[in-house]
Amino acid sequence: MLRTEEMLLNVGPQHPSTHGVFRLVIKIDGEIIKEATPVIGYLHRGTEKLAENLQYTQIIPYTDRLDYLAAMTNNYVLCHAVETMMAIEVPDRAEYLRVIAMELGRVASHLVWWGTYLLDIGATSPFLYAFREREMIVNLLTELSGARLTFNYMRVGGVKWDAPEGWIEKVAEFVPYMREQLAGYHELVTGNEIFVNRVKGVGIYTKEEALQYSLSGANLRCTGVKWDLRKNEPYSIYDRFTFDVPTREEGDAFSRYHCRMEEIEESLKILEQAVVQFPEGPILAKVPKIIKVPKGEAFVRIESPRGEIGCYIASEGKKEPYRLKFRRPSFYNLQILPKLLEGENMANLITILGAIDIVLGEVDG
Amino acid sequence: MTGVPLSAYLVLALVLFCIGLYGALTKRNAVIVLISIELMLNAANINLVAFSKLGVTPSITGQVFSLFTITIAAAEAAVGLAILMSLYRNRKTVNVDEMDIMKH
Amino acid sequence: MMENAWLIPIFPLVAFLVLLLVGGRLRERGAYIGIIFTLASFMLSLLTLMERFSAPTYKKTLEWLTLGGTQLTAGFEINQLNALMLVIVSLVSLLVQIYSLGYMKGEGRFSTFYAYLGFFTFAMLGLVMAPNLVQLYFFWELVGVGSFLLIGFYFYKQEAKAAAKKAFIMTRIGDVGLLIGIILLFWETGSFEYGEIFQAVQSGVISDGSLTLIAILIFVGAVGKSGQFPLHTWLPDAMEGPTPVSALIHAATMVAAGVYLVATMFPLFLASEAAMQAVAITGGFTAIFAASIASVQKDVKRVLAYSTISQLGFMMLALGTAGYVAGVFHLMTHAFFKALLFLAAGSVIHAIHTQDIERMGGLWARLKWTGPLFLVGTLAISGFPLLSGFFSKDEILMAAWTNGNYFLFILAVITSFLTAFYMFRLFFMIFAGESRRQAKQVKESPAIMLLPMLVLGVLAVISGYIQTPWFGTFLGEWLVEGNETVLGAAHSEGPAWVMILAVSVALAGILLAYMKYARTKLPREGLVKENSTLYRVLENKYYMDEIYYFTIVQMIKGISLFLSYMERFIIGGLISTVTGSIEGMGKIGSKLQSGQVQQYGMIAFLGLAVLLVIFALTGGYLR
Amino acid sequence: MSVSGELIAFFGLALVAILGGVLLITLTKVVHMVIALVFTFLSIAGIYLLLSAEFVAIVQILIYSGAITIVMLFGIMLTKHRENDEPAKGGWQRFFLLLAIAGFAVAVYLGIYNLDIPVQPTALHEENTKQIGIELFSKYVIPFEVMSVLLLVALVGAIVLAKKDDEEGDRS
Amino acid sequence: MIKDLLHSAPSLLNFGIYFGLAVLLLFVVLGFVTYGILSERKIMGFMQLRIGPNQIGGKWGLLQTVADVLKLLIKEDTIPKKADRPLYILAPVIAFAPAFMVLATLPFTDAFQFADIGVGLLYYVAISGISTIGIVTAGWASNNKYSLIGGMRAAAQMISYEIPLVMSLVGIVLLTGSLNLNDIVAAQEKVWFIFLQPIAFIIFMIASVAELNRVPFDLPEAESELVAGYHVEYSGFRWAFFMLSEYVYMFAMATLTTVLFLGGWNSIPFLDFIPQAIWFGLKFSAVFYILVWIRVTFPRLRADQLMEFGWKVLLPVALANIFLTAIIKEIVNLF
Amino acid sequence: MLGLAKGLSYTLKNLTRKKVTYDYPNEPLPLPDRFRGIQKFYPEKCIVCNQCVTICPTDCIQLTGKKHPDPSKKGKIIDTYDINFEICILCDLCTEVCPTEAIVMTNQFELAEYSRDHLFKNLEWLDENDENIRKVNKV
Repeated sequence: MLRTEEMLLNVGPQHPSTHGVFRLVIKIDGEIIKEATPVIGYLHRGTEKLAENLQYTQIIPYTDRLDYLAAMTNNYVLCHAVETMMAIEVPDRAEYLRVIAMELGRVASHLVWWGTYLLDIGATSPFLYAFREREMIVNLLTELSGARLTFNYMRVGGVKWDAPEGWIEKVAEFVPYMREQLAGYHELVTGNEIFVNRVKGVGIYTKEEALQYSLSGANLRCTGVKWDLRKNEPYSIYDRFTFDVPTREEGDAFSRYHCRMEEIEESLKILEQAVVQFPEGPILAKVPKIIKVPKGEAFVRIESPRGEIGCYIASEGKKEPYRLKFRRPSFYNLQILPKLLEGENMANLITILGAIDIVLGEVDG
Repeated sequence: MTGVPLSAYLVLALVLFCIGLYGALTKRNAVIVLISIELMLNAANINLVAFSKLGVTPSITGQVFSLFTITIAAAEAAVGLAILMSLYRNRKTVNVDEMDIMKH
Repeated sequence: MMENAWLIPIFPLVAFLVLLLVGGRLRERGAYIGIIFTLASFMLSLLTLMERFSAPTYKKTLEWLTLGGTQLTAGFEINQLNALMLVIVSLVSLLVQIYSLGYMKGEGRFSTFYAYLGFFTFAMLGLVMAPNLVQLYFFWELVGVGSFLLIGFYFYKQEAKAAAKKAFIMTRIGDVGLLIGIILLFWETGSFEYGEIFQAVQSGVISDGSLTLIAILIFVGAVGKSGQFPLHTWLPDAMEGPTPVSALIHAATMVAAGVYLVATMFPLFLASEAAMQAVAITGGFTAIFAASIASVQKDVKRVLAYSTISQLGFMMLALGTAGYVAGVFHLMTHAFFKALLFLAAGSVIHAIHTQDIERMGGLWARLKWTGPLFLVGTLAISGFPLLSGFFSKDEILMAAWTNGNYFLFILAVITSFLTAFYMFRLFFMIFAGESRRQAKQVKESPAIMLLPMLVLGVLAVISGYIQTPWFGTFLGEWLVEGNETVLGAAHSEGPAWVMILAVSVALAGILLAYMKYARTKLPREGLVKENSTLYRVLENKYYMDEIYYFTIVQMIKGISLFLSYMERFIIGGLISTVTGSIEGMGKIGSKLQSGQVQQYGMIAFLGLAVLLVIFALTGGYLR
Repeated sequence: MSVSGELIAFFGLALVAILGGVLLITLTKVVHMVIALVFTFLSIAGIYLLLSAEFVAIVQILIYSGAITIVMLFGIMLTKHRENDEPAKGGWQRFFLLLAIAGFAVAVYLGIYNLDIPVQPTALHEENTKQIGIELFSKYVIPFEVMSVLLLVALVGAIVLAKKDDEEGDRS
Repeated sequence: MIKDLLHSAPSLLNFGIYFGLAVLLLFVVLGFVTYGILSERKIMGFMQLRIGPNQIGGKWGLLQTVADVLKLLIKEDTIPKKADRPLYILAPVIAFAPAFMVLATLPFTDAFQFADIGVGLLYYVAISGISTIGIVTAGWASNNKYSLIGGMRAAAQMISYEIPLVMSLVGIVLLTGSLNLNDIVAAQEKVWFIFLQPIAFIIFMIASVAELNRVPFDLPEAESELVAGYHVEYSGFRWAFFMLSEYVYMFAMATLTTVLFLGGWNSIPFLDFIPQAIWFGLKFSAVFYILVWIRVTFPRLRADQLMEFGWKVLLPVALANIFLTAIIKEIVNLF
Repeated sequence: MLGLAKGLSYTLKNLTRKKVTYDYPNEPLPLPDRFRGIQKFYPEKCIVCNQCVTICPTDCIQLTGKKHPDPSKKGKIIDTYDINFEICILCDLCTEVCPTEAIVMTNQFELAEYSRDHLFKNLEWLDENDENIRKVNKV
């Protein structure tokens, strides 16, 4: 293309494709991006600071709002951290409920990513198809927890509600249905030449770069690193299920796409097994009414749909944590963006940004 | 058939030609100079087409030649603009009065 | 088949083009393309030769340019000489290409090498088939280009680069002579066609003086290409090229082009006694001159190179003494055994990675195939009885004797002796005695390299039998068929002792070499003391390069220096005065130039408007 | 000369054409000038229609408004510069130029003034395109081919000119 | 009827009739645009498992577009302070006027056509090119970086795809021997050109979608990249003008496709008792439906891929089609 | 081209499928029993224990109690009870801690108002809001 003067372009904070209030200042020369500077913080709510003045139970609804597409995982990581420090044994039934909820959340989160990513690329329909299935998951989780997005479902030592009657059966029915729809998605999108042309070979990084930038989740696995905390450091009851960790070698946007789509299938496998193994029993361990975490500190990490989410608690033995810190995967995943964008075509900006799969609530914390 | 006389077309062409000439010789912006030249070519084209119908021996030849002129105009625009772009890159200006490398 | 003979050079050309286009992708497989096309070329040549035995000369031309009354043509001709040459060239080229498969293994620019070989073969075949001088000259130069590329194949080596340049420039000097000769010939006869030229020569249209001049000029071209004294220095240097290239270019083809040229133009030379004399003397001198150098050289390829020069001198000598058949015959046999020697030398080099014969020795046991083959070649070149070299050399000696030029005859005999001596010196240094080097890793070359050598070895033995005093002079009769009056007898009859002399001289040379280098009975430096003046002179090749440097190069430098001062002070001063004044005037004028097109346009238009108004007012078109 | 539809159309179109030209000279913003000239080009196409040259008219629109103007606008937008274009030349220079143009116009006008060529009936409007096509591919086939070569050369030249500097820029 | 009017002397009556017909066409087109948009939304809704508009105008949302238009008309007309005011105002008009001008030559039935000019096909192409100026002007005048990029992209895209569009039609012109749309329709009385020129049809469909700036070629207004492209600053009725011109072009392009490839008003054999207008309507609707269908399904191309596709794929294929057609025509002529 | 054709056939298949959207304003959304909508408050059950105020993560509940009018009864009764729905996140913790289930969740989720002031709900409003209360909490 012809070259023009360098031009400064503000993408966002109000732009349809930044999925939230994310601002990207890019310097473009013609259609080529010379430099990209992400500006974040528009959605900063100070969760970690707020938590220092809240009891542990009160923090749980706040975690819902970090990664609002997979709130169950966030709930879990906090509870898991507290349970680790207090050495609480969580009942089996509660763990199964947690896992089912988290995996449903993972599927829902990937569905939203799939729909919005295709929307970014210009296809309108996938968004609606994805939301059709997500709606079913959301309904399931609403029946379980009472909210569509901000579940506030888990408690230290267990979960808030037991599964309602017939719920487990509904989940069992959902799994084959979702498989069928997934095949339809592949039919609609995966083989589409326009789509493949747009994402293949775009936004490539190597295994080493991915590790250096501390990427996690599908963003890491797309470079061929077989790293999934559910397998590598099994927490909860994940060691009771057989499932795969899908990886790809290319490290481009298309490989990330494939990883996520296959992760949906793996989650469905876990759901299938969890529904069969679902035990009877209590849903809450014996936990004091006012939770006081013993003095000390702990860091736990689990696999969220977007990568490794970690929770660090430093406690002085009071009702409130002395310091609470979340390792938010979207925030770390976003760091590689300026590097990926440099020298790229303008039109690839959205493709690359979308493939990283950020949630601004989590980035800004 | 009482139509518009030939001289009317010729006068129109003359006026447009003069305007184009004035523009080409006084405007500073190279794009405008270029487009003024296009206007002059157009004026000449009017003459060609007018004579093709109202000339001494009417024939289609005038129209054919006006087509040639238009083709040349298109080529001129493309090349002219390309020169302009490369000049602009080197000298950061599109003003013709600053384009005097030939002087040195 | 002869009407399709034009395909013969086309095959290598196609190979060249194909390799040029897709060679990078084919890599080593590119060689097979070259080989297959050359094989096709060879088969066709063979068929053509077969047919030529029974059919008359075939000639086909197309006119491509008419200049005034002259028509330039392009085409091809198949006569006895070039039918034979076609087979020799394509055969040697084919064998060399097969050989190179092994020799060049691991070379990065494999396909490039084969492309160059194809190109060279194309040029050489084209040269041979040319029916007129223009075409001949065209291919002559292409051959030069091909050899330039091949010699300089290892262009990253400083010596190779220099050698390629040297070869190109030296041969160019000769080419200029040839070009002038051709032009003069055209001037005199009005034609480039061989036939017409020979007719004109025989009808005596051309004066003797200019005929001699033309013949000598053409011979200068041959001197350049064939590495005759004094333009021989490029040939030893050209050994920087890959050994197969040496075998192809410097044994069988390119250097033979000069001989071929003289042979083709033989009727022209015959018409001028002086030219014949010049050819013969140059040849004779070169033969002994080069042979003496070869006796002391230590680089195996250089020895062979000087040997080639010497043998070419032999051929020239034969031609110059009216031994047309002898010259061509020796050209053929020499092509085979010299190619064999080069390939065998290459095989040795390949085995022990050095070219210095002082560091070789005792290889006989290790190189089970190369050794005997090398011996065959050595025997052949030395004129050992019943091998091809014996017959052809004998023919030359006969020719010289019959011609009555006894001085040249003696030169030739001495050269024969020297040839036998230095060749066996080489042979014994390499194969006899003790290993002067840790020869553990010495390995016989692969079969792909041995096979071409074997073919050549067989040919070196048997090819002489087509022209022997005993079994008939088939070659000679066939060559001169239809042209007996011009080309002379099919076989020179001479006294029997000539042959005996030749054999005994050769045997003496072998014996001497055996004593000195194999048995070490005689001191090695017996013949010529290692630190004697003569040795040094010989070792430094009679200081030819230095002579050239001090005479020609320095002279040119001097002249250039003088001219450059002339240029700088006299002409330069003149010019700067002129330019200065113009510049001064221009500076005044440039004040008017603003560099702005619009202003120019405005002024021009103002002028037009004024003119138009004046024209209108004075009633131009208004009436 | 009675007032006919053709005459009205002519005057209307001529007015727009000249107006566009005048705007080209008087406006200050470069983009405005180009847009003004679009109208001139369009009305010239109309004039062609009046002269029963419908193919030329369509080509005029296609090339001038559709291609050249867009290319010019591209040129303006790709080269950042002052939006306004104040005249370059000094007052006296422009005065002389105006004088010369006026002289030129008068001189030519005098030539045109009494030009009286009898109008002959023509068949130009019938299958105009076909006529042009026949003429173009029989009588003028060589100029036509030359023209195609010219266009190709212009194309290649334009691309080379517009691209060359990139490499230089990379080197420096 | 209309043809006679066109060739009769200018009189006030004739002018009146002509004007009346023009207004009629305007309303037909506006009616189409109104219900075209509605049907597009409905089809898209159905394909996406939604119902689409269903609030205003009964269950089918028949008055939805009317309401939208009314809302746009009474919306505040904002002009950015830094915009180039005269051009900002002029741009929608330049973009919009040619959209209606092209309708003049399109033959809907053999009686209902306004101007039967000899170069009808070229006329369409030429006039539609003027819209590009409007779009570039709009992009520039808005003084917004997104709209400038959108405008430039639009211009590049529309110029680039105009070439394969025209080239694909040369085959038809070769077969018909005329640029006149009536002649082209008449030539399809027996066989539609979609069967004789399938390659040209595919190229034409692709290029026309690109000319219409619709998915998958909607880069000039790609909302996920350029927010809304060249009309990002426009609102109210000026924005409506752009939308209107876009849909009028869609109407015109669907008509042109019908005329060029689907035999216009020609009926299929044995069904010629059905009126021409209905045949035309049916074919037209089919083309329209395909355009919507494509929009629902495909993602968007990238700018450089778009250019590459146009120049490196469509254009050569179109040229090859011309050669093929010419050769076949010559061969057929031989026998 | 095959991929494109597959996509086209997929959308075409969906053209006639059953639609999945709700006809929302005309028909109420089917919501599960546990749905967390705007709270309902039973003033008579409240014992003014202040637990809900303590547990609320956003401090959106304010209450005051007064002496029981019947002096024979001990404890307090509720006087004012306000929830600020500008900041309430409907986390359900208040109902969880309430020992008497005086505050419960409903299925009512339509909170849109024209003024922020209207989002400030007082005791009366919360008392009247008694549609779609969870079955388990139904009195």
